[in-house]
Amino acid sequence: MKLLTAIIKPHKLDDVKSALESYGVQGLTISEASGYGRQRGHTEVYRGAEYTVDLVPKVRVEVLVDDVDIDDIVEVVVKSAQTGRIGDGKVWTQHVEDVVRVRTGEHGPDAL
Amino acid sequence: MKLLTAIIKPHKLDDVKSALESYGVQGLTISEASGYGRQRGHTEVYRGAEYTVDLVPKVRVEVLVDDVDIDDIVEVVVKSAQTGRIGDGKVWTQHVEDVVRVRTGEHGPDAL
Amino acid sequence: MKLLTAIIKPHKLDDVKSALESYGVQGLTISEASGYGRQRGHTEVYRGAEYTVDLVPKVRVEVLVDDVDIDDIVEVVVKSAQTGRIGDGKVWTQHVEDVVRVRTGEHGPDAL
Amino acid sequence: MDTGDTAWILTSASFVLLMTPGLALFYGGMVRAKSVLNMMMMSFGALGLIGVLWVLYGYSMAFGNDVGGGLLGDPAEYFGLSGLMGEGNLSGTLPGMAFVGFQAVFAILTVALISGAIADRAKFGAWMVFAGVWSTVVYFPVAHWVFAFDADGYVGGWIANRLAAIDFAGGTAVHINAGAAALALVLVLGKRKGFGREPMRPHNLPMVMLGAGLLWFGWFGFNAGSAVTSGNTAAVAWVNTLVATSAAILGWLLTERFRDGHATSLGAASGAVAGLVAITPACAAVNPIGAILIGVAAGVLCALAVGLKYKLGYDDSLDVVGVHLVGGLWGTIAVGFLATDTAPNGVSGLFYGGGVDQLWRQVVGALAVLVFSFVLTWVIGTVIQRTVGFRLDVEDEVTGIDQVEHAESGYDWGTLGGGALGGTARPTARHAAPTSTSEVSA
Amino acid sequence: MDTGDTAWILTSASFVLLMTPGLALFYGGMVRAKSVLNMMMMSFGALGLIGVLWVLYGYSMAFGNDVGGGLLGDPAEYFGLSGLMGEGNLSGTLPGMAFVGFQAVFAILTVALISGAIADRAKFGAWMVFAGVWSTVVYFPVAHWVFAFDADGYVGGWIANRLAAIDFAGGTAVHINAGAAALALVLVLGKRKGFGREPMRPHNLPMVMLGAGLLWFGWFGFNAGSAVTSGNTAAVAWVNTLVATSAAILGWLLTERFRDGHATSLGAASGAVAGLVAITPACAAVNPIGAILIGVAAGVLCALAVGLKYKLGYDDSLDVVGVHLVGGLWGTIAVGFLATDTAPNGVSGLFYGGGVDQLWRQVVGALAVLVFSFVLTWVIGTVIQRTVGFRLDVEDEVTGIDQVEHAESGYDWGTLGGGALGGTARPTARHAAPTSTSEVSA
Amino acid sequence: MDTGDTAWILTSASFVLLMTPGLALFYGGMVRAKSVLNMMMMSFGALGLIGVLWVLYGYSMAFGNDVGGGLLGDPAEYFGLSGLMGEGNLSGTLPGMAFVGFQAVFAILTVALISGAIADRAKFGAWMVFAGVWSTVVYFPVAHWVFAFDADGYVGGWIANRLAAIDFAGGTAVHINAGAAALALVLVLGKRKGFGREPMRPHNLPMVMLGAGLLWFGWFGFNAGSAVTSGNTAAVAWVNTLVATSAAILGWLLTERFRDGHATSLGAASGAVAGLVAITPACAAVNPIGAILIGVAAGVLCALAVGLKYKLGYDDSLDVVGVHLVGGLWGTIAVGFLATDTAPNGVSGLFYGGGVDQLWRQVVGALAVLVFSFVLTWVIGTVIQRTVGFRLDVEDEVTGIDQVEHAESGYDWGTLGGGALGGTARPTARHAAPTSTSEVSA
Ligand SMILES: Nc1ncnc2c1ncn2[C@@H]1O[C@H](COP(=O)(O)OP(=O)(O)O)[C@@H](O)[C@H]1O
Ligand SMILES: Nc1ncnc2c1ncn2[C@@H]1O[C@H](COP(=O)(O)OP(=O)(O)O)[C@@H](O)[C@H]1O
Ligand SMILES: Nc1ncnc2c1ncn2[C@@H]1O[C@H](COP(=O)(O)OP(=O)(O)O)[C@@H](O)[C@H]1O
Repeated sequence: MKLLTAIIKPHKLDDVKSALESYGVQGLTISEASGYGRQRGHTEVYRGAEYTVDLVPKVRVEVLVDDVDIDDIVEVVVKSAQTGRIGDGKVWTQHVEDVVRVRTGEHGPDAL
Repeated sequence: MKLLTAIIKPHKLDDVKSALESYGVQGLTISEASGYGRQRGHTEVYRGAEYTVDLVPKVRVEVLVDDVDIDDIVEVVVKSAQTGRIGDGKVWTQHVEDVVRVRTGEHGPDAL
Repeated sequence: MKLLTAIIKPHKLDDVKSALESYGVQGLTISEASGYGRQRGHTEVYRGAEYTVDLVPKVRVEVLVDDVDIDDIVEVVVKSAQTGRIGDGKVWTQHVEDVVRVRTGEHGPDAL
Repeated sequence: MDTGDTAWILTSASFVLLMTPGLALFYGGMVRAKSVLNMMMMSFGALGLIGVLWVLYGYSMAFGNDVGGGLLGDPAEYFGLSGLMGEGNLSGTLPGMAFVGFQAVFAILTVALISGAIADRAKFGAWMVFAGVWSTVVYFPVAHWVFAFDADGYVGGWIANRLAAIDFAGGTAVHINAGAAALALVLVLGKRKGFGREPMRPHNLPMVMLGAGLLWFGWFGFNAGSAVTSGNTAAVAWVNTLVATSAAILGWLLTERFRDGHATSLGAASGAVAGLVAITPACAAVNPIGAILIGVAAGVLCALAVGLKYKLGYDDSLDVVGVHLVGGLWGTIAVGFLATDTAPNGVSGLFYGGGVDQLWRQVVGALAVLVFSFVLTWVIGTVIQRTVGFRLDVEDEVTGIDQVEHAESGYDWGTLGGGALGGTARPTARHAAPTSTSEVSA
Repeated sequence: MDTGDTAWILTSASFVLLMTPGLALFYGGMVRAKSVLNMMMMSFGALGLIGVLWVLYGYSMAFGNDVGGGLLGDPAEYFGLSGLMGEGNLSGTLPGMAFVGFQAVFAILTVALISGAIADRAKFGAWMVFAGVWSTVVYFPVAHWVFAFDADGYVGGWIANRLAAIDFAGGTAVHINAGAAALALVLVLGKRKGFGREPMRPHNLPMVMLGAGLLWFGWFGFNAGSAVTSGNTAAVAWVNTLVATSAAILGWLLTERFRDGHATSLGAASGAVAGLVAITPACAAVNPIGAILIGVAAGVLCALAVGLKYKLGYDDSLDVVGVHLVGGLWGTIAVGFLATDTAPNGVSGLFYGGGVDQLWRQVVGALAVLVFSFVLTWVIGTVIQRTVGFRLDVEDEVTGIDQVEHAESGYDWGTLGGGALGGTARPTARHAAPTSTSEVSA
Repeated sequence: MDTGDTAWILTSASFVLLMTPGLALFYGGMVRAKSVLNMMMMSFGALGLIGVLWVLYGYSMAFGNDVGGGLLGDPAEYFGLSGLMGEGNLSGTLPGMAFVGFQAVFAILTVALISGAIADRAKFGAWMVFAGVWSTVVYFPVAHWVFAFDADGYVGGWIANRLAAIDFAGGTAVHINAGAAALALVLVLGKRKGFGREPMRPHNLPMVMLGAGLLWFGWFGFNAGSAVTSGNTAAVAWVNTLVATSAAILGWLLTERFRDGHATSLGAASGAVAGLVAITPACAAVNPIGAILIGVAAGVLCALAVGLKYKLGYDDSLDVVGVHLVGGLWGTIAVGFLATDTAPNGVSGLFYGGGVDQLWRQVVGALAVLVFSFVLTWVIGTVIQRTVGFRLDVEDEVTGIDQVEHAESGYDWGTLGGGALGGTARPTARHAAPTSTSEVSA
């Protein structure tokens, strides 16, 4: 099995979720993140003192998938998260040795 | 070494922590997450407009463990996080190439 | 490619960011975490009832790097995050099969 | 001069001043976290601008001697209020300046009320221009129509004196006026990106409830203070303001319970405001049972009315139309039915044997203000939009208006949980500390 | 009628109205984030329901002419308050309606006070039923006992007139009453899941402190307003209310400092409330030094008393018993010791040479209200629990009462940090926007 | 005794009491989340301590008969206020205790104002010692100088009577005094770790705006209440307090807009406070146009002044110097220019033909208080720092003063988003529930 991790723009989350759902992915895990990269942050001013906020809000999406699906699913995520502008984020894949569904104790692909 | 990642129900965190402590795990890292899966979210109503909240609060637990312990520890986490109801979450394991303890610079199993 | 994950003390984030930037790392992803380990938490008291807060605020830093740079970068992170006191955190590395830049669809090292 | 009356009006004026920050909280809690500051700033901007305009010429336009047909007070008469400071200068039993102050805060609040309709998407500079023009062209004249009563050697406004519609504390001048303006402005500015599709739930409901609490508190000054004396009329208005609001909370919550299955806190806060709006024109014209009826109906009506925007497709973001226009119309017209001559106003409505005489006056007054405000606001809004631009860039709207227009974030919880939420920040440039100064930690 | 007295009482009534939203914040900040709205809604529900009941028959039950032994006012006498609007209808030097309004907000607050004991676990509908029944069966009669003073051709309550216990502003009628009811209700509803084991720390302490600040502010109306005139008695009550509260903050903080090693902000807020409770019955009976003693002792006593629930195992969630029952008892009984005839009440307690005469009256009054309230509340609570059900399902309690009972979330910071916290939301179904309407972004 | 005057002063005193919690919110929202509670506790600590000291000897030191050269009132004269409760004991047209109460809340607020300068880094116990000593040694005497007016058989303070500087409501006694003390204390305590380098942006700006709203509201009591009667003077002060504040908001926002490109909500809140500070001494001496000028200039001046600390390298954390010292100086001196004899104070300044007579009096009064306060505060602060220690350990400062000094966290949003933020917590030790008690879930 594989783990796909995507760092995307927050307002694309809904699109990514729908695209994955259409593809047939049944579950995913989401968390908040902040990104630092080519996309610049912004400046804030408090009583005349400027603050550079150099982190940009991002969302992390993690999906466990079967080996055979991984390429398709990377494609689906990349497509649905794309705006074409700097800061769209990264998607990466890693090998997973085992997955367990906590509720049932099932292991491997059945646990997805 | 291995990295165990568990997505669990927030109110099971204390149980998982205690179980791991009893087993002898000395450290772990926790973060907030939101899950999307078989477990449905809920509906909210604001001035008559309904909102479907389709993400469910979850907690992510990460534990770095020695290769020999990994199967036992997966077992410990799954057991202690189980309620038997939909949404109990996933546990997965991955290979880790190296671990360093920042304080001392120790590498490998000594760093755990 | 490799994924470096570091769990560090929040107030060292700026130092780590600067050090990575100096080394030439162009992007990274940050998120909030809570740690449990040798570093003890603290005690709070509400109307005379004591609460043990056993999790300590931490920051997670994730960096995708090219295979050749990984050892140097681990070194850079560990150095810049170090205070020498308990709770400095962990750094670990994992193999990554593929990385995609969402904006362009580029794969592999070009996507970093 | 009566010290007791003065004490009550100065107190009431202070209460009403607090309503605008209260409104800022009520509105601010209802928007998303990324636009809370802009929402509050529209109220604070009104506090800044309208306070000054009122002193310069606003009071004079509203309460100066009529310069034509009950339509406008003489703008020059009290310019700068210089002449009103003398000991002997009375307004009834009050020092003249006490009445000036009391009416000032009405003007501020009315402008601020409008802002709820255009959450998340109005350029701040354009809003300030709008606020200044609107108060001058719409509010000050309407206040003259409704609040300026004829006296010896003094001619006031047409609604108060010629038409003799009853609007004790501003159902027409404040709520219908602001509600109609809100509707016009929403049509000019258009909908927010994602309206009706994307999540736009309130980000901080305790803040909404706090705002509602402060509004209710302040409203006692608004309504009971409108007696401009401290006596029976004020006391009756006070009790009616209490009980109509209570009843409206019940009305809104029951409507929700039956329709949606849940009584909500946003419903309780909204119901309270709906009841307060509706009792405003009527609080000295009805008895407590009448107040209960006005309140409970206001709760039900407004709870139903806030859904209209989805059906009709206009983005009245925080329901200024649904609550203030609908509630204001209901309260104003209800006087025609429920007024009783045992109440301080001494007029009987349809249900108390007074026939339709008062009813048609109420309807005419309400419609006149509605149409006047709607048309002029549409013109003002359109001119601003076509010239300096009123609506924010859509990209900026998505990013968040607080960041774009005010260069601030509402909240930073970061240091609690790790410091990274929303980005780290460091002071730079202009005000950076001299680097050579060492830290002292004695 | 005196305009100054009227101004002060209308002001005071407004202050006291604000106490209930203040209480909602004070309580709301102390619970976990997942139940903040329900906590506040118990107060807002009381604001809705009790306001209406007071107008309908509550005032009459409390202040109608006695219908038997000083136990109850005639419920029909002032039904709907219709007859009280006349100019000449006075209550002392006040318009009759001013007194009606002032007393209304006491009734609301007393009911709301109880809710702190049953945080996180009471069905909202059942709470509303309870609020209505309890105010009718318990509060209105007790208010008659304590607050209705005999006058020419008018017979009032037994505690005020026959027993002649001193309760200037409601130590018995409000605080002992609510505190005893809280204890009974806690026994009926049982403990929250995880009580004493799981973390239930306050989710928003600045909100608690804001609530305490608003309560203190409002309490000046509560106590000094209870003079029902604007003069020396009110002024003395004002100063005593200030200084007892100050002293109680110190008392609570010092207790914490010695016992726990830290003076806390929750302690300061709690100490303030404890002091306010304790000085309530005594504020016109003691001198400022007496007020300091009552305050500092209230701070110490209540700081110790809030720990009792862990020892005895009852889940009085926000310490209504520990603060209001204990503080109310202490303040009521302290009058028996510290009253001085140089204070407006003109009675001497034990320490000022008055012997035990006043002391036993205080004790009897306090116990009578305590027992009456405890027993009746237990019966009412049990009947509701056995019929419609009072306690929330335990699963729902774990999920969070806001979500289950009110279908809302208190906060959504999401859009700041990434948008996903707690889930994305989108408007659906009933009120979905017409899909064909295009977005305007002029 | 006049009931109307009494009503207004009791109301005003209540308003001013609310200013201290308002200030706690204003300041609390500006610091980082990890020190919000300590920031608020410095205000609540003052509420506790100074209230008690005022009753014991503070009032007597300020308003007792002069014991030498207009420098100090007799501390023993009214010790404990025992003798002031009698019906006949009047202060002008007020019951004596009403004036005592009104002045008490000034003393509390002044001490609390100082705390903004030393955010995040002062030991709480040391702060409490400082508060007690400072009020005794600095505030009570200065209040005597400025607020105690000579009367038949009574000698007051030198600034009020000998110098005859105009300080209607405390520009010198409160704002210059607190501002100068803040500067001295900042020099004693030194800078926070990371000042000028690390992010220290406000963690909760809606809370700051709420605080500003409550301050403005309360300030009507502060300024218009200082008339100590309910009449024309109060009404003029009220209107001037409104319009100067409005103008100052505009002044600050325009300064920001031109300098930084954005008008901010922190700017609006700060501008309001700057205007309130500046109009405080002048509110009964100028006409509304003068008030507008004072306000707009205060907004501009203070917006510029808050940057000084970065240039000069002192860490006046929340700009007590930039707002209160600068604003207080400006307002006090502006009286010398803008006072007009048509205003209640009846004095003409330089611009109204009065020459420099009033101007030099204003300057001398302002400087006298500034120097006195600065020097004594520096001494008091240094002694505390050298003995018990004033400054927090730097490690603890980084961890967060709330956790270290108060053993609390301001917020716990955890249960919403997953429960882990900042750590799980469970009740332990001393108050742990008896483990054998089973949970009831009826
Ligand atoms: N080397 C990296 N390791 C981990 N995360 C990265 C890395 N580079 C970029 N990111 C993440 O991807 C986001 C987008 O990257 P950025 O450089 O801004 O734009 P783009 O990917 O479009 O070139 C960043 O905000 C960050 O969260
Ligand atoms: N394919 C997946 N990839 C990543 N996380 C998943 C995946 N499927 C489920 N999850 C996580 O596991 C949680 C529980 O899954 P769910 O389908 O609701 O219940 P169950 O695991 O009991 O069948 C989800 O909320 C989500 O956080
Ligand atoms: N086995 C582990 N798995 C995952 N995270 C760990 C593990 N051990 C420690 N950590 C993380 O590292 C942090 C520091 O560990 P700690 O034991 O407190 O100090 P140190 O690393 O200096 O010995 C912890 O707070 C936790 O976030």
